[in-house]
Amino acid sequence: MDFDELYQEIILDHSKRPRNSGVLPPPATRGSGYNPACGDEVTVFVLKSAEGKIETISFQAQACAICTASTSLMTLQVKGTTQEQALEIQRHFIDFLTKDGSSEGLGHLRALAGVKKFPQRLKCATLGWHALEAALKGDAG
Amino acid sequence: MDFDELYQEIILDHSKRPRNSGVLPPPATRGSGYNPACGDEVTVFVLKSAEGKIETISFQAQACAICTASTSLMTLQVKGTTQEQALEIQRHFIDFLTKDGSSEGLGHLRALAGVKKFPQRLKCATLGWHALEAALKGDAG
Amino acid sequence: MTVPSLAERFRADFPILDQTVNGHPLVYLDNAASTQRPTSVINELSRYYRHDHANVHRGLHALSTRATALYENARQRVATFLNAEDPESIVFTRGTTESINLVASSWAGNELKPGDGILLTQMEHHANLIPWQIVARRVGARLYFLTVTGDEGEIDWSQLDTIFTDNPIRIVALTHISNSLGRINPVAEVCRTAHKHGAVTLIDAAQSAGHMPLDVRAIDCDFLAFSGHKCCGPTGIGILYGRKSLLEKMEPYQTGGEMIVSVTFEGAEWKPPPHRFEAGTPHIAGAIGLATALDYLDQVGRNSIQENDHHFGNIAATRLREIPDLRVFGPLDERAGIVSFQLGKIHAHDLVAFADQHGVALRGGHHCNQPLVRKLGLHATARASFYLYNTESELDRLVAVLHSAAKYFG
Amino acid sequence: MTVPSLAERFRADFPILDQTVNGHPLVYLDNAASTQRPTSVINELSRYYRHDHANVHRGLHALSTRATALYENARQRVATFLNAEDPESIVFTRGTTESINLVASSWAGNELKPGDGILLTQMEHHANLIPWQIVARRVGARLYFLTVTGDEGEIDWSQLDTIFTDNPIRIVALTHISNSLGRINPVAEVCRTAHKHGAVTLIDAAQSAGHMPLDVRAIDCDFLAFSGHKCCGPTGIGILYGRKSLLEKMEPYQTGGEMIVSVTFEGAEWKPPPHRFEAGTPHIAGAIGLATALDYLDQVGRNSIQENDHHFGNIAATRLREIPDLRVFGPLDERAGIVSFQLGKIHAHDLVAFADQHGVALRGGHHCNQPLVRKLGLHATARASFYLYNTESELDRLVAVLHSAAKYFG
Ligand SMILES: Cc1ncc(COP(=O)(O)O)c(C=O)c1O
Ligand SMILES: Cc1ncc(COP(=O)(O)O)c(C=O)c1O
Repeated sequence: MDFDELYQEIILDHSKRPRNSGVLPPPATRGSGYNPACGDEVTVFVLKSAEGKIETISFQAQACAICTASTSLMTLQVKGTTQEQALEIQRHFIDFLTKDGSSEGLGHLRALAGVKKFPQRLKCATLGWHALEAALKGDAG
Repeated sequence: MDFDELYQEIILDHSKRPRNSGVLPPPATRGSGYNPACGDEVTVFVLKSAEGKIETISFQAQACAICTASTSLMTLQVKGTTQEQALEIQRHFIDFLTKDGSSEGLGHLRALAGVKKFPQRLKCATLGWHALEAALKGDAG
Repeated sequence: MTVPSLAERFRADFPILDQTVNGHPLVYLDNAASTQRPTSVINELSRYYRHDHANVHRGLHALSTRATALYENARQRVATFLNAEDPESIVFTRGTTESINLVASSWAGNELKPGDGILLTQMEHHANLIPWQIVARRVGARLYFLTVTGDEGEIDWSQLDTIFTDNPIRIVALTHISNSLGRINPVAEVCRTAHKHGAVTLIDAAQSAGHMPLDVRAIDCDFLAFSGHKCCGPTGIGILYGRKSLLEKMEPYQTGGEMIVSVTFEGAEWKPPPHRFEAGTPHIAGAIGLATALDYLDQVGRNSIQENDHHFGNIAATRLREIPDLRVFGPLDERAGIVSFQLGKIHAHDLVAFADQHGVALRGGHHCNQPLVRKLGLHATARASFYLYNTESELDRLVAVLHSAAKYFG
Repeated sequence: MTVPSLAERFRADFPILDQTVNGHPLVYLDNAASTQRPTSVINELSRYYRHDHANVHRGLHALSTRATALYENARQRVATFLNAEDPESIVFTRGTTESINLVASSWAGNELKPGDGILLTQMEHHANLIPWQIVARRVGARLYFLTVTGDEGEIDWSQLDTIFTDNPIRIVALTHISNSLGRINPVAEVCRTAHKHGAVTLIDAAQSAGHMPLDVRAIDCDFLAFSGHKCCGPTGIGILYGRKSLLEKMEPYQTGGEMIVSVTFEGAEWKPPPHRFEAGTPHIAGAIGLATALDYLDQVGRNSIQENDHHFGNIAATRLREIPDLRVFGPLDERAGIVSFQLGKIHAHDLVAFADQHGVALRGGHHCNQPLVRKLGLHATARASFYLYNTESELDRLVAVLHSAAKYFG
């Protein structure tokens, strides 16, 4: 059933118990994503190490299961990478969902493959990733 | 054929050779009617006698056959009447066309009966009559 | 409780309902967003295009005369539907949104002075909020809001008179039925109070026009707006009713063909209402289809539809409240057939997607009531809305699907 | 001269043409006012309402997802039809009139300063004249007109560059094909000159969109407007194409649901184009029906339609000129399928009524070109306009009816 493909165990799990949930104070930078269709909102907080790697990352979401799980999985995937690497993963993940790109190297993020059959949920699956980009490029706050 | 009922001989005659065509200078009063749907325009000029009767009446029209003929016939019908009488004829004529009112006393104006079957021409048939009312109530000019 | 089911008699008139979605018979409970159309409306659109279409007003040939008569008869039909005195008080628009924009622009934009007040409620749809924000900013007017309190969405109407006494309110614009709370507002009383204080009134009847008898003379409002697509009619057509004495003083909204008496290269002179407000070729088929929809509603009986709505609204709210952890919004009784709710911690998106998977069409989101939903401490709610063709067994399926969802996401 | 007749192959697609009017087979020559619709469009409207209707955008259930996909695919279809780079440059409106009002209000209303110039031609439809008069008065801008001379309605394009040099023209808005003269304007050249002087361009494509290939990149215009009902589509739907960089800087036109990112009781933040300009529930069925109409036009072939138009326009003008005392307006050749004329002293009303009596549908009046018709020294003209389904024998019947009319009223 398509639906269970969308809401896989791991998605339900991450939506109920999001990893890296919470707020980071400055000097962490923050970035937000907003979906006007439903009022969903995600804020991502990033703290980089001296070498420019993502040392700590967290997020807060008022969002659906797909969005919450995608953001939660995202934090696990990009932690410890550089800004360039993180944005490369973002691009790779979005290509995977929208252009039938390869899932190689996406790890647990593959669980979001079901979104391909529910294009109206694409915004949900990528909202946190846009917030990540904003946080990486953003101001402390 | 309905159409020949609309364009009766007398209508065609009055449209080609309108009676009382022309302009009256002040102190004659004038009134105009305008049909935005087609750009038609009629101006009626009225000069009253000392006793308040319509002594002289004339009109100018840029208008279709129905409108021109109706106005031409109107000038013949109201000449020599008082303002009250003329407006009574106007009401009577409009009732005849719109409410199936009696044609008694309308004389040649009966020839416009065909308009009842062509409601889209009602404005044409009554334009000159509205100009008459404006002229009776109007200023010299 | 034993209302004779309208669905039994009328459901078959709606061909779209006879389909399966994701392997289940469709249960369409998104009627507050848009209703479906009976066969008579669909067929009338086809008939019109197959037999009578031409441009209206300027034409003297047979098709144009027919199209014009159908279009103007539709206007008369709407006037009768609203018990308006005069077809000239009926303006065809695209929908409720355009109707309200028209009034905000052509009435408020010219009439309001700096410091004047516009009174709204906190439960207005964005269509009856943002146009007022815009015009208020433009002319320096101020927005006032009637406060909506609690999950039941109550408004304390007893303060109304005082608000008018204490503030320079020039217009009050409010919804007849709230599209998120299912609450029915006392619009006739509001109009009475407003008029006592010399204020103008606008009723957003988007959710009431297809659902109950509407009488603009009994309500005594100055403006009233609704959308065809929410009352069995075509998309792209809506109504603005306006008191003639007000319409006559208003400037045009859009300009172009069909709304002018005379034009030179330098300027133009306007036609009287309603044509003054209908620039360009109108949605002729939409107006004609709307008239057919109104015929249909009167054939079903607007009193019956209202009873049916109350019945479904009340039992749905009652049965949903019995589901553990389910929070229902809106009044406890006397409600319209609209029920918004929040089930545990399940996000409305997930709930709606789950319901859809079982053939049940719900809406989830802020329902264009973002400030109100925020006030409830939420980002989104789910909403079920009923119409004359819904059945008790469809309500059973809604309840069942909510129980399953609680388990699935729980 | 021996163009293969499109009517032979496609006339049967238009059910409305198969009827008698006043005892004669209908000859529909009022296509410039509104064309007729092929069966495919009529059927698609029914199909949509019978299977896929729901409100768009906010919905996550199956019907809403389907309706949204159809609606947004229609936008893409229009983009392809116009060779626009991006569906986001396509805004759905009610028609040409609303599209031009939108630009006059949201672009000109914010961009123009006192003293700025708006350049039009003297052959513009009221829809492309009055909105500019209104905005010019509001912001203190000034209207300039390209002069139209003679019965042929010529414009001296060689003065164009000088007009731009000598005057602070900020926008030029002109019709692609004149709806009264049948003249085709060199819009690409006008845009090139305008852009050289930093001016913005708007093309009124109401009479060209259904009649010839249209390429907004080749024309290089900033805005282009057309109406669905004039190109085989439903009523109540139209298009505004806008260069994305311009649309992005423009304020909304109407406000309400579907066009905001976020709303509080105090204010709102807009979505990007095109949704910023589509407040409220759109004419969903209209957009979908329009896409079907564009499919149909491409199936017939827009080049073929253009050839067919030229053919009928040219031979009709030639044959009408042979009628004694008949004055034809518009160019001698290279004309669209639109022929306006004056027969002796017969008023257009009488002539159109007479033709209708013989089953021939013409239009009579000022065709929403009142200043131009006045300039010709007339109050009204009669107009015959051809489309892909008209036949040579219908042209014969037009000629015959004009001869009879000359006798009847002579
Ligand atoms: C050249 C031209 N521009 C604009 C319009 C207005 O189009 P609509 O009435 O569909 O808005 C028309 C049609 O009447 C036209 O011929
Ligand atoms: C109460 C209310 N007002 C206004 C609207 C806007 O109607 P439309 O989108 O048809 O313009 C709606 C529908 O969404 C509504 O429910």
